[in-house]
Amino acid sequence: MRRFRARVRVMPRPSLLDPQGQAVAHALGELGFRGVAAVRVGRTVELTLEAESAEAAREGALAMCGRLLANPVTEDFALDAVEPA
Amino acid sequence: MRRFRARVRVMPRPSLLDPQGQAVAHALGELGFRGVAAVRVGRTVELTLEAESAEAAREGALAMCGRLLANPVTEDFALDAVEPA
Amino acid sequence: MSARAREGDPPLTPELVRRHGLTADELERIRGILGRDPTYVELGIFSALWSEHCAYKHSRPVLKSFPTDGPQVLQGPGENAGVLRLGHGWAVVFKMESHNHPSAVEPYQGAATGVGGILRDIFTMGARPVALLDSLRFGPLERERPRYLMRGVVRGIGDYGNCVGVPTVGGDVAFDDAYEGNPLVNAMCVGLVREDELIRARAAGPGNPVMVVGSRTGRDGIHGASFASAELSAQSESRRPQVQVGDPFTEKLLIEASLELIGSGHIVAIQDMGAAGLTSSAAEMAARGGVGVDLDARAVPVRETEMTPYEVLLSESQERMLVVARRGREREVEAICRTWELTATAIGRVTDDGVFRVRWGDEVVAEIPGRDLVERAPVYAPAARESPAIARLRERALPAGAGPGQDLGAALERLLDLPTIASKRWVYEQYDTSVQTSTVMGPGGDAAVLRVRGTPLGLAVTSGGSGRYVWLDPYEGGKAAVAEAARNIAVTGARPLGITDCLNFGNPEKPEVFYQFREACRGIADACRALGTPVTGGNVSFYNESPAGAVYPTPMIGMVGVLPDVSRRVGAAFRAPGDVIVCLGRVRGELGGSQYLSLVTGEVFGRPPRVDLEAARALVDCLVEGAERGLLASAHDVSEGGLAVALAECGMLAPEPLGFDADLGAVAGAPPDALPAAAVLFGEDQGVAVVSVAPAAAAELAAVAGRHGVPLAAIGTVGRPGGAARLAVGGERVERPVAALRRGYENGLPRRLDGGAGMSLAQGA
Amino acid sequence: MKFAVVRFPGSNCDADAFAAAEAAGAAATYVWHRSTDLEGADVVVLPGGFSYGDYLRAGAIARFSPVLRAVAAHAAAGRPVLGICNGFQVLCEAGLLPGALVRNAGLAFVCRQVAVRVETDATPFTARYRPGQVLRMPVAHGEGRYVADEATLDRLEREDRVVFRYAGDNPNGAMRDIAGITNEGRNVVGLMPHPERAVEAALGSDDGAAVFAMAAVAAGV
Ligand SMILES: Nc1ncnc2c1ncn2[C@@H]1O[C@H](COP(=O)(O)OP(=O)(O)O)[C@@H](O)[C@H]1O
Ligand SMILES: [Mg+2]
Repeated sequence: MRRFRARVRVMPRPSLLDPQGQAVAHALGELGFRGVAAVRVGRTVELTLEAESAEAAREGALAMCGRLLANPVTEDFALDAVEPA
Repeated sequence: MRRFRARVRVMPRPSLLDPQGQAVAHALGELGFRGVAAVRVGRTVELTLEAESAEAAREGALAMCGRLLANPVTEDFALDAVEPA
Repeated sequence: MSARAREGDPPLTPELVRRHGLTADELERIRGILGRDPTYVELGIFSALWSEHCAYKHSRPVLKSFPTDGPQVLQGPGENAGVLRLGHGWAVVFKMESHNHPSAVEPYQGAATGVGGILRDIFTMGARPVALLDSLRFGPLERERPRYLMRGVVRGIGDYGNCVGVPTVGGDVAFDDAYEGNPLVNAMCVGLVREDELIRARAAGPGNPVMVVGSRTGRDGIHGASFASAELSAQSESRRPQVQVGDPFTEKLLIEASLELIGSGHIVAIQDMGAAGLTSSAAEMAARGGVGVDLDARAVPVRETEMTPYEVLLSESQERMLVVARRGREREVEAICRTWELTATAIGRVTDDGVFRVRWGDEVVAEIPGRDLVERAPVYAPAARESPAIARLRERALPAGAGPGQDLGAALERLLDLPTIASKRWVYEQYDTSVQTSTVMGPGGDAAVLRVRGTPLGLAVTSGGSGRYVWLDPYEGGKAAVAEAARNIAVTGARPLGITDCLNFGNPEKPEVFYQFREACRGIADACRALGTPVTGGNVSFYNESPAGAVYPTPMIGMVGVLPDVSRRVGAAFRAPGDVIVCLGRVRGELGGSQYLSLVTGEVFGRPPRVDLEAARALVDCLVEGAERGLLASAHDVSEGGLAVALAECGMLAPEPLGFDADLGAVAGAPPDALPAAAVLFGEDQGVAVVSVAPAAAAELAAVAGRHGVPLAAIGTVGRPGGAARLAVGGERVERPVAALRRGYENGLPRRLDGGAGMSLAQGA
Repeated sequence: MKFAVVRFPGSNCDADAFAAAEAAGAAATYVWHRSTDLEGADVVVLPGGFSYGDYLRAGAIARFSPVLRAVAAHAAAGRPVLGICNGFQVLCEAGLLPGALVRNAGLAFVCRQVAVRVETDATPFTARYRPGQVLRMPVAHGEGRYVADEATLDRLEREDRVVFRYAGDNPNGAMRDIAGITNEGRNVVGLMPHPERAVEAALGSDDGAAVFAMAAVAAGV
């Protein structure tokens, strides 16, 4: 068994209003940042996994997204990285 | 001016308690996932920026992290990607 | 066996001693107790327990002057919380505490963990927490930092209280330059317990196991107690302890598990691990019980790797409890904890040698006579001297006629928009105020009222205090804080029972600060005596200073009261058109230190309102009897903003705002001695309430007031929904649609706080 | 008539729901989330609170509790299930009701009395109300904005499955002002407002009491 770190990104569906993203965009404007066209805020879940291989860790992480980490009604997910930890 | 998409990852400092990560780790265990050693939950902020260059976009995003996107007392941030949008 | 230094421990140098917040004299005292040099671990232990926060080095003698007795007192100061008898077999358990410094550094977590800590003080007594209150002070909202702090603090309090399911039903918020560098975050918790189910945190029974319950221990907040006992400065940035993160979910489980443990009979004592963590909880529990403890710090479940005994002993990780179980009942304790999905771990035993002994596996790392550790902490009697500059400000004359040709209507509008006076709806709508279904009167008026299920009783609760008055005149200000709390309780119809306090001051080693502290406490003590409300406990928070100076001396008073019949409670809002508006108490038009005065002059000066304690007591009695007889349709006391603001609030607070017509000539006095109009409208007299009564009840109320010797004047009538608020005094007239007043009052906070910069994503935006 | 009030770690309106059921003349029992036995209850209530701290997403973790299998079976048998606030969130996460509840549009927790219109009386929990009747009840939530795709929303409306709607003040930005919905079988109802906090005039409203007074309609079987 080896240790891996898997990084999952869960974002609100683009079709869904993201009031938090809007609030951040607005606040950035007030702070004087120019050129902020849009902001979306989602979640990052960093998993430390024991697995036989990177492939197994990746599969595990994807299964966790499907079951728990993302809500299929409102969110999309992506597995950004699987690295030895 | 061109458009870029910058992705910022903000995570709770490793030494701080992360009750959210703990709860997720516990839940994954109960769901029968084996080998989950640790979970940490943070944020992803996806910025769509107008900038002269990727370098300028990157600098802008980093400045935003320092001012607003991350809490310097409790969080670390990383800029994961800056791509043409 | 004697404690020995561990490999890698830093040597005992003067620098190390200083970094622990201990003086050379204190080190000598420690050597005297131990008969040798302390080990590094022992130095850490003394540092924590002898910090101002734990040992009350500078405040103990002063606090001794508080009245603490009364027939209603079941538990005075000295336990985790005070306890007063309510009747019908029930008792109320309550306490207030500060989390100012952690909140200045990290407002969200600082405030959240403050709530967590005060909750634990209540349920360790066997009481179920039924209400939270929060008293907050920030710099002006025109600036970004105070806005950021306020958003974070309110969200932190809300998220914690909402999650554990305890309604936050009251509090107060005020703003002033003096708090810009050092905000105040004081939280109060109120619980209910059957009198015969009270438990006290006293270790007993040599051989009984000591167990830790709840979260694992990390490196959070090491040295938090000594951090709380130093001024905030640029250096405190670097010395600042690791931020403590609250976990309200675990706290909720701890509440349930602790109450079940207490009810089970398997434990003899339980104490929360607050400031200075395992060290202070174990040492205090042992000292109270007159026993020793023998602990193995290595048995404590940890969250981080390679923690040292020093760190384990001083960690302030949240959501942990220390339990003394009955011998042989470890399994039962573990089982109860397990049903609540918590762990319980035995880490040592109670002993009969009176020694506070800590092991790390086979090594003994600390061995201190327990009683000396807690009771031989140094006590100081600092010098006290009034600041001449403040004395001059107090004596400075007010502008003649109370200010040059003001537009009084515009002044009323501006007062209602001041964040200190404006509606606090922005705050309390972020708090769950109705969970537990006992909130009979929530926030928005004066005190909140809860019902006590299964009895006819009502429980009234309030917290607050004016730092300005105390700054200008500490003795009068101290009296005023208690008198205002008592009025807030009494206008609901409840009888004040007792107080807890949170005394927020600057550095007591400065004579000007210690003077404020001593005099304010004298005022509090006198007022409590006169009002029959003993002090049952509280908290001292010194060193509330920033590079810009000390905060206003701000003793916050948390008071509880009881209504024999909750259905007789009285609200602040006018009820019915045609009701007679009555002013109770003598109006003196006191503008010194008032909001109006600083509005028109930009300064804080003058003599703050004086409190006639006998009159204050009479007013309380009169209000209580008026409510008992069912005479009062509404009652609201005068505080910031004076009579005009109080009347406007009575109109605006009705579900559908009600206009009114009031002529204050009757309370202004007759010419040539008549008070100036501005003084009558906006003076912050400490002893006045505005009530409304059905016309048929007016005569009986007058008789009641007469019997209590309370001056009474009928000043007007309640108008129609959406009508005009009309005020007349002398030749002056103010008239505004009550709906317009309400818009301004409701907008004061949102227009400054909603949207824009100063948000924090870390606090979920 | 017997109610089972499910308690998850972090539930905090369990006692309030229990009291409301008893006040309506029913018997009530608590069921711990690890249990799979509903003890013969006629009605199941998933109460409000913060199950598992609402960490990750409200209701996301609780929906995997063992008791949910029994609740799903109860629902599949056409028997009444009521999810209040966090309970509604759990039912959506579990797929027993469509859609999801996300962060309030105002980004802050909100607690206040709101007006809620009863849209249909064809559920066991609204049988005692008239459609169009407006009730006063408190809301108290941070993640109460009901969302679903347009097709789902249209279908809910078409099938008369929107049970409650905010009347005027929409406190969380819910799509189409939706405050509560029911499933196809009309026996599972979820709502964000708290009827159990509005069962006595002393608490500011007793408009919610009839939700628990389901006598005859009851078991629905
Ligand atoms: N921080 C707070 N948390 C909860 N309720 C608050 C807070 N601040 C003010 N309130 C409520 O708003 C109302 C008005 O507060 P305040 O003006 O301080 O009243 P008073 O002058 O009677 O003490 C009270 O009901 C109070 O409990
Ligand atoms: Mg008041």
